[in-house]
Amino acid sequence: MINKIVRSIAEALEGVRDGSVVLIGGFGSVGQPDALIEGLIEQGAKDLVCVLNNAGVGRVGVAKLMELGRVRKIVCSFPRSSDPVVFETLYREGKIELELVPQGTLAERIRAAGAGIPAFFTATAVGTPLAQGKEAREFNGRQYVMETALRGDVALIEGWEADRWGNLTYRGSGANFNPVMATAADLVVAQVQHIRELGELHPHMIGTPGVYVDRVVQVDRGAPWV
Amino acid sequence: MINKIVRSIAEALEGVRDGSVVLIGGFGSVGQPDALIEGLIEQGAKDLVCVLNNAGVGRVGVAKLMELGRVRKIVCSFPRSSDPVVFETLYREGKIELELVPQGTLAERIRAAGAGIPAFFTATAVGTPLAQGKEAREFNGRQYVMETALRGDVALIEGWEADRWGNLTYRGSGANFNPVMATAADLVVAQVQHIRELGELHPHMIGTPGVYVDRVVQVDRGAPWV
Amino acid sequence: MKPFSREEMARKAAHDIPEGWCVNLGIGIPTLVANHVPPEREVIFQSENGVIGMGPAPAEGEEDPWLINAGKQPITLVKGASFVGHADSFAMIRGGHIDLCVLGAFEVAENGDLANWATSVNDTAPAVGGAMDLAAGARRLWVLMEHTTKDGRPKLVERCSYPLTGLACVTRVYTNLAVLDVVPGQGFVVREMAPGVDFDMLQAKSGAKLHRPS
Amino acid sequence: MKPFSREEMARKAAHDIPEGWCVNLGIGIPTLVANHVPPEREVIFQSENGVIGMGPAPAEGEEDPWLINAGKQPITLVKGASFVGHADSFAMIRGGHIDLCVLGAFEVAENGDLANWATSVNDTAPAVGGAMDLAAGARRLWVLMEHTTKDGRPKLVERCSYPLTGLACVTRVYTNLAVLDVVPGQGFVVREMAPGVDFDMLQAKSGAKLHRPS
Repeated sequence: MINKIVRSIAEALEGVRDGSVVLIGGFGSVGQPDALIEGLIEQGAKDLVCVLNNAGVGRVGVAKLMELGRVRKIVCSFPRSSDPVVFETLYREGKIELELVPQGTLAERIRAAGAGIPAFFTATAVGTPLAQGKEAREFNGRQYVMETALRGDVALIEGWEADRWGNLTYRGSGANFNPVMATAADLVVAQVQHIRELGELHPHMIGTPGVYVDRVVQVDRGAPWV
Repeated sequence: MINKIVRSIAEALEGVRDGSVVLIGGFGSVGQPDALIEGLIEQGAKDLVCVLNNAGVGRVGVAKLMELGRVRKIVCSFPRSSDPVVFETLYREGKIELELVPQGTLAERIRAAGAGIPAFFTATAVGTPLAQGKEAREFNGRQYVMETALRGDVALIEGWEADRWGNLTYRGSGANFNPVMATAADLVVAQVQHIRELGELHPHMIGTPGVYVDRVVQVDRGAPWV
Repeated sequence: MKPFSREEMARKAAHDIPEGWCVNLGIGIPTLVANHVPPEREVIFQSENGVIGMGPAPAEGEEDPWLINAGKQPITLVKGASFVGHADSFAMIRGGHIDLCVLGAFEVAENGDLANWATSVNDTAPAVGGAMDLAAGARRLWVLMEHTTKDGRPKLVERCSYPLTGLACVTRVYTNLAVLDVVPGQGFVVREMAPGVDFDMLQAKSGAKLHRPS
Repeated sequence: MKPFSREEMARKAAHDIPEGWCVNLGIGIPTLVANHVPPEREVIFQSENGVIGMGPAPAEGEEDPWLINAGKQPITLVKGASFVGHADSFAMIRGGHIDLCVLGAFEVAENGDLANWATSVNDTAPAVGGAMDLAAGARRLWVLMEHTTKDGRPKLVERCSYPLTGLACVTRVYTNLAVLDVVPGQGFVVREMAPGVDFDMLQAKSGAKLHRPS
């Protein structure tokens, strides 16, 4: 019997190694796998590369992971927030690397990694500092830059419901980076708010087929929690 | 008030010009926009390039369109069927061009067109006759070929339900090429079996947002019809 | 001189959006545009985080914690709304399926170049979000901004001095002093001026040549 | 000599699939594999047209016209099944998320090259379907085929003479005479032979050097 449901956050994060590239889902607080991020803080892996849209708020979650000196590099589109103090301080002091990627290019680079595409061309960032050093090429009279696949060793994501096959549904705007990140890492770990029996999730409501998911952990409180 | 629902097949196909590249959804008979294909036969456009997975069965639908001499070229992955007599005859006589594309490359080239990606690299077809003449390139020690976006002037697709915004749901395995083709043509026309009030379709059940759809026509009998 | 207020700028832009367009509004002033679309006119508001069909802000206390926009503010849905993930949302944006994007800006050049993400290349922690994707992908890009900086320097310029967001992408600018089109091969063409503003005054506050409508 | 029947070949392959794998079965003989997976072992069958979690064929008269597999035959779903469109289905295939693909073949070379889509470059109306995507994308590729052609020519070869489907992709071959692994740097390694078949007989019917397991 396939059963991807594990009983604890610690079990869900077993084997995450130092130096891992960690994809972290969510946009704002919605769909952000808070319990798994807290678990990663506990777990102890360091020298991490974190790939996510923002660079942490206040001194919790990813910001705390950074403050503890466990993050070598952030790959993100928007390292600002209502309270980006930890990242800004580390960045100013040269203690953290930043790879700034346009949000759509970030999503597409991750999709490419999940879809077996090593590189693709996009018009985004052409003529801007973010295209510097990248291969440029013209197609049908328009300029494009080449972007490469961005893959993780680990993906930490949040879903709304899961079954034992690892099938996931999403709620509201909670999909965001989660389904694409689920396709692009060697170890995909999902926190969800509800576990359902196999067959209870409508085939057309499943946003991430279990094929992509390695471990599922149910948490009593996600953020936001309903 | 946005209202993409038109009253007849003729109205749905108004303006389709000679020489158009026509994307046609469906896989087997499932999700195949039969009524729109019949309508295209009536409508009269010729010198067409048809992009679809198969090349027609028997002497109906796309096979009939070909038999009438209205199709200049077929772009497909599998020009065989239980009864491919029309295509085989025309092909043997040199009266129709064939661009054979691996099924996944076909889907991905159409997706690329819809996502603003002029070209991408894939490992599919490397070392085979279908990679001949294509730009090859190595990434991380593996060989890939470059494939380019494949866009339509028109897309004919089938959904299960629609609302007046053009939002579509799909049923069973009826999605197949339909949602991706909906993103990659100047004029996207959908036949559906059921029209629903705006707000009746669950936001997470909508497989193609109406943003992609130009015209919707309800047909009493699709194929297969339930 | 009676400059347009932010609400008036937003109202003018809203008025110019025809029914049926799919529109992405940047964070800040552009967000106001949604409030001014006439209620009988259906416009579909898209948000980068995968919401298609945003409605007005929820009443206080009625926020759904699972529903936010790209600015991370709580939102509502309208009938007909749907959701996609980030990959599909930006495929929609980059593939040319957004009729209009409205953004703020630091500078707009007469060839339509946009600078709106970094005020210097040495910015501490530069942040770009989805601006470059929208600039490259939206069918039209309108800018809502003050006509000059707080210290009076023009924001309409011959050539942007700040790092670019996108090339030749801006098609119209709504400022507190005027509405201008960016016409390829010509530059800024004045469509409307605020009460008490005349062409010479507007030109004096602009860093690029302005044109009268032909 | 008592060659394996098609059902026996399918049963052997099915027996070798561990629980939890996501498996794509090609049309033809490979389809039989699904019938032989022990009922207590959960294997997820994926079909190129976007079905993840296919069950057994429906009883006659109970076909759902909206549910077919890549071979266009009616299917059922198992609990836990889900649907995607073609773009996502092939992203799954090409991105390495299918644990195993089982295909038929015209020829398999000792380096794992596969030829299974066209018997000559001048084929009338060549058809490839999803075979090249599966060959390039699946984590493992097993072939089920007769050991020789109808007129006795070997289908295990040093180098394929027919147009290739994919390079160095086949990892195991089930024929009516034997089960062989394709080992990188070595070639065909015999794992099992049908009753009454011996190594020399098998070698005589093969176009490439066979190896005994070490």
